[in-house]
Amino acid sequence: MLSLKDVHASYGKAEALHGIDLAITPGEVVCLIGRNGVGKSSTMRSIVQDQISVRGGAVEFEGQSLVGMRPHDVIRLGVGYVPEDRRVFASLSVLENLKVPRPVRDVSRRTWSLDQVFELFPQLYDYRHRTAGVMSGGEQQMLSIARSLLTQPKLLLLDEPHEGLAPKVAEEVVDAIVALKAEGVSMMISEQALHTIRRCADRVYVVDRGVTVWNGTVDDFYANPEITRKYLMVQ
Amino acid sequence: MLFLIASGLTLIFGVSRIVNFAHGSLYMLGAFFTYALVPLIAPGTVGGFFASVLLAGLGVAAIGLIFEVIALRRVYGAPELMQLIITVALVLIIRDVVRWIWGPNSLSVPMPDAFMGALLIGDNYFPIFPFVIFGAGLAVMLVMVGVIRFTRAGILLRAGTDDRGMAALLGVNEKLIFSSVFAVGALLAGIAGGLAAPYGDVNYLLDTTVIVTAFIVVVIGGLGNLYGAFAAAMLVGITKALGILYFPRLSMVLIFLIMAAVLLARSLGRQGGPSR
Amino acid sequence: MATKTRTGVSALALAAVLTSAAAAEGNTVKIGYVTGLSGACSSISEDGLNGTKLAVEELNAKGGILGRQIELIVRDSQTKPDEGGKQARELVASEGVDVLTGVCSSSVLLAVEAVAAEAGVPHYAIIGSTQKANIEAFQPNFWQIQPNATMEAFAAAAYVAKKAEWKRIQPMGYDYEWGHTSVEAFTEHLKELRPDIEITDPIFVKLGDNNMGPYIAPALSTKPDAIYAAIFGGGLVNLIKQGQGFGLFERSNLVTLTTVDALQSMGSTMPKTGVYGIARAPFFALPPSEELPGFIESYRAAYNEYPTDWAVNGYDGIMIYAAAVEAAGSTGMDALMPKIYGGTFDGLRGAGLTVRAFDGQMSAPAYVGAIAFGSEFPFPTLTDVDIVPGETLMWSEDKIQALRGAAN
Amino acid sequence: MNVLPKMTPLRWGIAGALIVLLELVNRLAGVGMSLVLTEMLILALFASSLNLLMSYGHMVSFGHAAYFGLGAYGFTLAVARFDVPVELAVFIGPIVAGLGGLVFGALCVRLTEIYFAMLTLACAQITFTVLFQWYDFTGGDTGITGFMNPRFGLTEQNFMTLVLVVLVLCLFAMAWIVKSPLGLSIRSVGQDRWRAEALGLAPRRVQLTVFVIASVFAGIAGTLFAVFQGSAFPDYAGLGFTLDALIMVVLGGLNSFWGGLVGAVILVQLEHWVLMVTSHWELMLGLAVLVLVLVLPQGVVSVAGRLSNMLGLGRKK
Amino acid sequence: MKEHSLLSVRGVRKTFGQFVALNNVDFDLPAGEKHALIGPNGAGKSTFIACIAGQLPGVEGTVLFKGEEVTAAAPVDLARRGIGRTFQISRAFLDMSAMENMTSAFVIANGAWASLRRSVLANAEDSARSMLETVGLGDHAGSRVADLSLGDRKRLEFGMALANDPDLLLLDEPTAGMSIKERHHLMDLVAARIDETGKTLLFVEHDIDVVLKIATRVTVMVRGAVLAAGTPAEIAENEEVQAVYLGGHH
Repeated sequence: MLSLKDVHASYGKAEALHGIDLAITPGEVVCLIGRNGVGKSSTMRSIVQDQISVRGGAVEFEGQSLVGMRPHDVIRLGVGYVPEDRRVFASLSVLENLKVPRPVRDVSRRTWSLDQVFELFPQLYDYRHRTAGVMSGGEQQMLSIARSLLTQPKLLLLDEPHEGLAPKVAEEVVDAIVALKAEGVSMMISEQALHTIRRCADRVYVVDRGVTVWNGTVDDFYANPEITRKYLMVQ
Repeated sequence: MLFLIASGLTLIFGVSRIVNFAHGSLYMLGAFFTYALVPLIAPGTVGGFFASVLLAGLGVAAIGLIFEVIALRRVYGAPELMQLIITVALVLIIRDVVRWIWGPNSLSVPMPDAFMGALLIGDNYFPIFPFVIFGAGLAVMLVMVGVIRFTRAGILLRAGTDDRGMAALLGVNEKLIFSSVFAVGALLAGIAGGLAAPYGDVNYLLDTTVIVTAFIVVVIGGLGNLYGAFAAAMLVGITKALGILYFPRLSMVLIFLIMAAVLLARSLGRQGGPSR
Repeated sequence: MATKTRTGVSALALAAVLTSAAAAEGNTVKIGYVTGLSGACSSISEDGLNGTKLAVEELNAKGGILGRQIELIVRDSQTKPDEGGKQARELVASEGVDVLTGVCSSSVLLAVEAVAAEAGVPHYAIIGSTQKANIEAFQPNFWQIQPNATMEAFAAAAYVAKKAEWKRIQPMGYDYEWGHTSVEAFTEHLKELRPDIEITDPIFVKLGDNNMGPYIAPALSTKPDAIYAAIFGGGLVNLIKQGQGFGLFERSNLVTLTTVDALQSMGSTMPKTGVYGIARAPFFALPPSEELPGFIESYRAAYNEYPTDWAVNGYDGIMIYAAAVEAAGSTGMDALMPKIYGGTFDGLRGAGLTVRAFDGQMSAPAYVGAIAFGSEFPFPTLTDVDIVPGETLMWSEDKIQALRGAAN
Repeated sequence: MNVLPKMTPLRWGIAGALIVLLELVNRLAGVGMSLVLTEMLILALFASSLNLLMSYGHMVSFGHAAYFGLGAYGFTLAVARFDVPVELAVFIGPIVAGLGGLVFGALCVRLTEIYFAMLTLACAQITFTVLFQWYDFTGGDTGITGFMNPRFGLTEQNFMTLVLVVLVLCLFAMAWIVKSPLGLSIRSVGQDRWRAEALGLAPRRVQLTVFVIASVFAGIAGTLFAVFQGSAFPDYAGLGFTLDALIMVVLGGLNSFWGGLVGAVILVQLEHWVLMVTSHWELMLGLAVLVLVLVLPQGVVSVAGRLSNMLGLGRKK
Repeated sequence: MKEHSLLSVRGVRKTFGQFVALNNVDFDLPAGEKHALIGPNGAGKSTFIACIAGQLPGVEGTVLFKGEEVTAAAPVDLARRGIGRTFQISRAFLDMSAMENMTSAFVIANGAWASLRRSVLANAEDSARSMLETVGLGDHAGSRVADLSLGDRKRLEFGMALANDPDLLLLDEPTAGMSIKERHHLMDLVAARIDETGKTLLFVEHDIDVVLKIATRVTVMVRGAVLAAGTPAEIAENEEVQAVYLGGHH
């Protein structure tokens, strides 16, 4: 479905990715893990062509190269993206935020309607007339995910979905992710927190300093604690 | 009236960060188009007048759109100064072409007969036409606010003002937003020019007068802030009227001083370092 | 100009050097015409130029001046003084023009006059009429064939003074030099003529302000019997149009400058009563003469419109210049100026006009009357026109000298 | 790019040859051309002063004409109203412009980017309005004329030579400033004010300094212009002059020492020749600007740079 | 110990709207330390640095430097008092050469920013040249910064921060975006300079290897507060710290 081969990417002159390899098959949930600053967000951005430029390697989605595309065209191909800082439209209401993505047209995909999204995130329905900017971080995160679902993605990229959230709220976000997985949504999630991975991931990629250094199933990951020690712990 | 012009300018700035020097020229084009259309569409009637103004506005919007696609679109990545110079070039082009077509004379657009007179309240005369302009301006503004508040186009526009990049990451074509915003800005300028045309004279130098005032309003209201523009338009209008009464020689200086003061006052609240 | 010809490489000048001193003045009489074809002055400038062209054609058809053909060299000042000064300087330096004229706006006029005076080239005004050109900036290369701001204001004051029923007057003017001069002169003269009339504080209108409402309302609040407005062009159109909304013409009267172009552009939107106009040279009210009908006819044939005041003055300007040159037998300033200041001239605007040597002002008449709609023309005209002789409108030499002393 | 190009002997030669060429044209092509050249050189100085502000200080002003106008009026008023001898008054013009720059600059540097530009616009409009309306002192819209012999009474050619000398001296002074420690500070703040701040440099003070310097040079240009015209008008401080200078800098090439100069040469010559062909000068100028900006967004100087690189005359990086 | 602190922070609090970025942070930094700040994204490390560096308005609490209150001081003032810093994103002057960058730092450090004299420039250039050598950029003196690699830029900035011989050096993620080799190269250089001059270093760093290698002391921040502080070894053993890094929540 999505594959990255030896991707090198940079912001201006500063290279942030030095060789990322990964692949996702339909229906799969993949976690990218690694300490902060190792290139997880940059990997996501190099897929949606946001702010970063891919200088080498291949980024393909359903056989089509994404390199050099305009972001909105990538999104329209079916890649949903929830950026790490959420970026809700602060002056718009919740409902208005949800109306920014284009209305459903393509009937060939699994589509989401507004009602379905509200079913998934009931609080959003309760707050639908609130201004997004004054909502809590968790609510904003829900909104940001809901908004991306309405771009009717075949694959959803979630960048650190519960960064900076209170534990209880973060748990709710994870619940939502699990629910999405149950709906059969393919996802790529960047993570720092191990316990999320256990709840929803199928496979794991470990990123360190701009390079994918390990990949395997969740079970393999937990079977190899030295990976955790080497790439994630403070040691 | 001032608000209509300023709102178009502020919209364009809000979304595309372009300081559009040609906005006054678009206003002027609206006035000239109206001049050309009024005799053709049911002359003298109220309906004919408004129809002419609307058509003129649409014509200006079309020209704005063409300009955006041909020229401005190519320089969105370039320094702001490039965009600015390009709009200055447009000012020169429009002014010369208008003079070419309509000549240098002051032209006069007839008012619809129904709006000619005045209301007599007690001893005071209140001319009808300014109320008509105000009413029509208000109507256009209400429609605008309606569109901006309640339609998807309006939502996209506001989303674009908030965070252009994110809108693109939700599958919205940025260029389409830019083009439509520029067209809408031009439409507003054109309608404003058309509505005001019968009240004063129409000549090819309207552009400069209008643009400076529009800048003042937009700056006082806060660049990119629609409601601010409305409040500022009122403030400037009232200041001008009062200034004429009490400090006839200083009214313009007064307005620029307000502008300077607003800018400086705002800067006090906006200090700080780099974001990271 | 002979002393200043430095055209260098042009064949013309070469020929001149090779032949005689008499021919050094060139084969043509060159008229340098600097006018605001673009910018605020453009409509007036075009009319003035049309009149001038007509006169040049007529003279050339008759053999020119002193047997030399006239060459009209037109430059656009863009109604900017620096640009006007530059164009004038180039005309003098590269073209070696014999005379400069055509300027519309006051500031450009002064800039051009500065150049002309320095270069020793005669210069006359046909449109721009600032007091300064007669007073502090006056140089003996200059004359002005149209009534200046003071004279028009005096004419207006004289007219107002005759309206015995008017007791209170509100003056109004453009907020720049000309407007202020006009309002002051009007007030001063009216006070002399009718000490009983109350003249309220003047109101000044910002140049280029389209919205007259904020000025009209306070002007009417003093309940004047008439408003004197030193306002022209687009501003006047605005004043009259917007004034109707305030009931200006039911509640009061308006005395203002109404040149033919203003009457034309107002057309049917001009109120039927209550407007009194001062004109500089309205073709329909000019004294009957041999040339007048022919002029109007050929003007209409050439430009498909009636000649405006500016056109008449453009035409008269050239004719007066031609007459003076013929009398002097030379285009040189030393020979010409005594004939200008000493001669009497006949023009479309009347016979026996003279130019005063100490301020270069021609005793041009002013025309004042009430606006009326007739069937003869497709636009309103003036009726019962008083032709006020220029002599009665001009400040005395003493007064001019006193003003000069004060200015310096 | 931003660095002042190093003056190799070859470049000195080219510069010298250009100056000689200008002087030759001045002497041989007739008085009309001398006048065009004089105007061109004065505007080149004015545009260069704006360029100093924009290319090195990275401050975009919408009101630079204010200081041109203040220079012209400072000189003119000193002569006409206070009977200051002309020789002394020529220094008063730039000083007045510098003081104006100090007062307005102190306000403007509190803001950045577009807000800075808008405030400079407001300041310039205030200047213009005051010049336009204060009849008793400034002569209002009809300005001040006839107070002296234009060009100090010099012939057109000699005056052009004088302006050329002043321009060259001013360019030397500007180059000196750019290369000095002060120039380094100016460029530092222009590039990144926070970085400069962290190094211990107060950005506003530097910005104010460059603002005043640019004002003084604009004032010198304004003074020369007043001498050239023998008059001063409020237009000198108007939006038109500002926009002309902006167009010149952008056309010539932002971020280049020669941008303003080249832009002035192009604009003035373009106007001179276009007006001989058509009266639609504004249309032609608008189209020319449009095309140039779209085709050469780096300005004309960049082409010259590329050409000279191709020809092996290139600067060393 | 507190009496000897070069930098002493008490109850610093900073909010952005409703978001509390720093919540009553107390912090002491004795002279001579090489102190690392670590923590997950959004922990407030950069905000903390910015607060000390005087770049944020509306900071509550007090910051003492050399015993003097500098809470509301402007960055310029801090620089003159002896705080040097680099930024997370490279903020060298891109359109100027490395030499010019370094020279400007010395011109400013010498208080000669407004000088017009060539001799002042020449002096600064001499100092700049030797500093460029020190940070290993001697060969790149004439290169535009925009053409330098990230690692070279960071070394340049480090050198620039040293120009006025600061007592405290603040480095905000000095190695972000660099390759492993470059990181160690840079931080070895930094550590060597600090040891040589006896000055004090406070730095934010993600690369744990680097932190463990360089730092003499480490503070861990989480959600705007200090979670733990200690020697690198202590921190590596601290279970709470591990939990933060691995589980995110506790």
